[in-house]
Order: sequence, then C-alpha cells, then structure tokens
Amino acid sequence: MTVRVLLFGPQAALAGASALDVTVADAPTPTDLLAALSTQHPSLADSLGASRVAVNHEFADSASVIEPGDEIALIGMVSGG
Amino acid sequence: MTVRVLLFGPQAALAGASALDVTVADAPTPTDLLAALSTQHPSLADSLGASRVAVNHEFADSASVIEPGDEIALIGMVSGG
Amino acid sequence: MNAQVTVSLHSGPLSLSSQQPSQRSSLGGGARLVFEGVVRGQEAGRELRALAYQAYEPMTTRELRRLAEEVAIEHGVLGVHVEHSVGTVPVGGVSFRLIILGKHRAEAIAACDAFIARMKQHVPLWKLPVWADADADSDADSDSASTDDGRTDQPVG
Amino acid sequence: MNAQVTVSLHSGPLSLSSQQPSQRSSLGGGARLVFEGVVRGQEAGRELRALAYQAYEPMTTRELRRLAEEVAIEHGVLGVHVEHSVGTVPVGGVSFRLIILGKHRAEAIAACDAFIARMKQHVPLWKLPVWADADADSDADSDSASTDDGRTDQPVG
Repeated sequence: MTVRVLLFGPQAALAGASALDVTVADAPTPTDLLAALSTQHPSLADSLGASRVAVNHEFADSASVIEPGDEIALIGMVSGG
Repeated sequence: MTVRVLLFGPQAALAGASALDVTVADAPTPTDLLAALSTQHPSLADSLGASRVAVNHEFADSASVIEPGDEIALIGMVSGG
Repeated sequence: MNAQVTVSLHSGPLSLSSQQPSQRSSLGGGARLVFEGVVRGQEAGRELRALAYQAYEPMTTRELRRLAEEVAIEHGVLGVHVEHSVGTVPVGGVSFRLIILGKHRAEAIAACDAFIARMKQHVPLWKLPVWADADADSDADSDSASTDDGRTDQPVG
Repeated sequence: MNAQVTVSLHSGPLSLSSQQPSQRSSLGGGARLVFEGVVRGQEAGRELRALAYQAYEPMTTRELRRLAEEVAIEHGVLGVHVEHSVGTVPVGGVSFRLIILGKHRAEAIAACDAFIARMKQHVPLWKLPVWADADADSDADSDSASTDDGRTDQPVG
C-alpha cells in the first residue's frame, strides 16, 4: 500500500516537501514505515532515529498497525520554545 | 565597654526590642559579642548560631575588632522573598 | 489536588498582556514563575530576522496539555499555563511563555525545567530560521506554506 | 561579559508594571525568567492577613546587588533584576520579584535558584507574620515600629 506521511520543520526542509508517499507492505507498523522512509527518502535517513510516528494525531507505539485512511505524521527534530 | 546591637525581624520579636546593650571587654570581636549576647540576653541564645554580625553595614569576620562608635547589627533569621 | 492547566497557541509573537495576573491570588500560591523564550538575533553565528514556528494541530495543543498535566502532578504545582507562537516571530519577540504557580520555589522551578526539557523532546512544535540575508535561503518560507496548520501561514506584524 | 544588574526596594506590594519588558530585546537574551513571591494566606495552619518585611538599609540593597553580580558571573547570565518589598504586603500581594535574562534556559533557571537560596540565607531581609486574628499577637506591629529603616513604618494600601 501507499502511505502519505506529513512532514514538518527541518524534516520538511530536508525532504523539500511537506508530505511524502511511501510504499510499504499492507498493514505496516510504524517501524516498517520508518524503514521504508529511510530507503525511499535517503535525505531523511539521518533524522529518523529520533523520530516518532503519529497516527491520527496520537503517538503510535512501534507494534501498532497502520490502516488505510489513517493520517500519518512524522514527528522528529522538534524544537518548541 | 557597652555595645549597642541592632535587632531585626524575629530576633527583635524574641528580645522584645529593636536594639540591646551588651557589656563586653574593650576591643571585642564579633565572636566575643555573640558570646556576651547569649549570656546577657538568653532569649536570643538559640538563634545566635546562625547569626552574623554586621559592623558599619558590612558583614564582619570573626577576628575583626569592634571600635567605639561602630554601628553593630545582628543579622540572623533572615527570610527574604 | 487538581492543578489548573491552560494551553494556547497564538499567531505571531506573544503579547505582554497575557500573563494572567488575575489567576495569581485566587490560587493562593507562594511562587509564581514565568519563563519566556525570546527570539535571538543570531543562530550559529548567522544573523536572523525571525523564527518561523510550526505546529500540527490539534495534536500540538493536546500534547502540550498532556505534558502540563503530567508535570503538574509530578511536581505538585497549582497551575501550569502555556502559550506558544505559531508562524513568524521576529527577533526580540516572545515565542513561548510558561507560567507555573506553586506553593514554593523549589517545585515551581523543577516543574518549569521539566516541562521545557520534555517539550523540546516530544511535543510537535518546530522552528525554522528566517535569515536576515534571506535571499540565499528560503527554507522557512517554502516550508511554512506547506504545513496543514493554517495559522502558520499568517504573516505577523 | 558585564551583566546588567538592578536592585530596588519598594514600600508595600510590588506593582505589576515594573517587569521591565523594555530591557528584553536590547539584551538579546533567549530566556527571560521572572520569579515572583506571593504572600500566602496561611502560615503553619494559621490565617495570615499580611507579612511585614524589614530591611536594614543601605546594607540590604548592597548585599542584594553583590549577590546579583555574583550569581550573574557564576551562571553567565545577561541581566539580574531584583525588586523586594519593605513594610506590609497583604495576602495575595507580590513581595519579591527576580528577573533573570540569559541566553539559555538552563543558566537562567540555575541563576534564579541560586539567587533565592542565598538571599534567604545571607541577605538582611526579614519577615514577620501579621495574623488575621491580630489581637492575640502584635509582634509584627510592635517590631515594625522599631526598625531604623523608615520605609518599613509606612502603611501600605
């Protein structure tokens, strides 16, 4: 399946886009998604270790399953304040 | 000699006075003064361990000598804030 | 004890007037701590014009509130009030304000420190530099237009 | 680096307006921390009406300034501004305000903590309770009349 991933801040700048499409096997976990992002979008690879995946505006644990239609966001390189 | 000692806050309340006279040998040090205060004004005794003596508005070290005419203040039980 | 928690995001720099003094005496606290983040004129030796902040609403507000409640309970403080900018905050402007009300200084300071440290690690908030020599680097501009949080697109005077 | 230091004593509760926002951007600091001490309504379970603060001038101001300069150097902060009340501050009033300007949060918080801890140990400032049931205990009244710091004798509205 194809998952659209929202990007913010420095990661959006690195990717040159505020959203990216990633191709993954069906029913991917956040771990699967991060691995696919790293391979398919190498500009983000270095920043993914400290990134978390949000599913429908909640941080998702690494074993949860992403469903079609979920809103997926990459939450990394945060810097509030 | 007689030394007039200014008191503040809780120590003034304990002594029931904002200044006390203390009789000491001539050329007393702050240590001599605290010892005399403890004996001559027992209501202050418990509070003197954490008190310092100011001579002419400066904290005095324990070996300095108090001269006639110096302004002497007992600085203890402070509680700013 | 139920701490009072408020969280708000504001477009552009925070105003001076929002320090909520009226909540002061009603909470009976002995210590009131206000932390403000002010945009500095330089970053890594290069002149800044502003910082552009991004949020991801409603997740950002929800995570800020969750963090405020968590810190309030951990440190036993009476109130935690959070204000954060989205969009452009020029140099000298206040982008973040945290107000802690507590009975004593120690817990207010500890709560302030804990809140900020965790916010910088976990809360979906981002900043991008807007350089004074901005022709050479328009990252922040191109990026702020791309967020799905409409407020970050508003120009701020 | 020369830190900017100001110290002032004020009769009665501190006003809201003295938070010196104008000094904010000129110092270029990234972190502005304001600590305020608010008079609580109780002490040791007994109802308070106010606290009566005493200073011993000019020593008090001099020691506050010395402490502010010492803390500014130790923690590398850009500004330390101290305001303290003398005389009567009713419950809910602000008796103490400390403003720290620093480049980063960590040093501003550390400087704030260090300043207050040392002030409470070393600076000639005293407080006495004015109980709500004041007939039974007029310590504070009798004492405030006895200081040689004239400002502590002024009634404050």
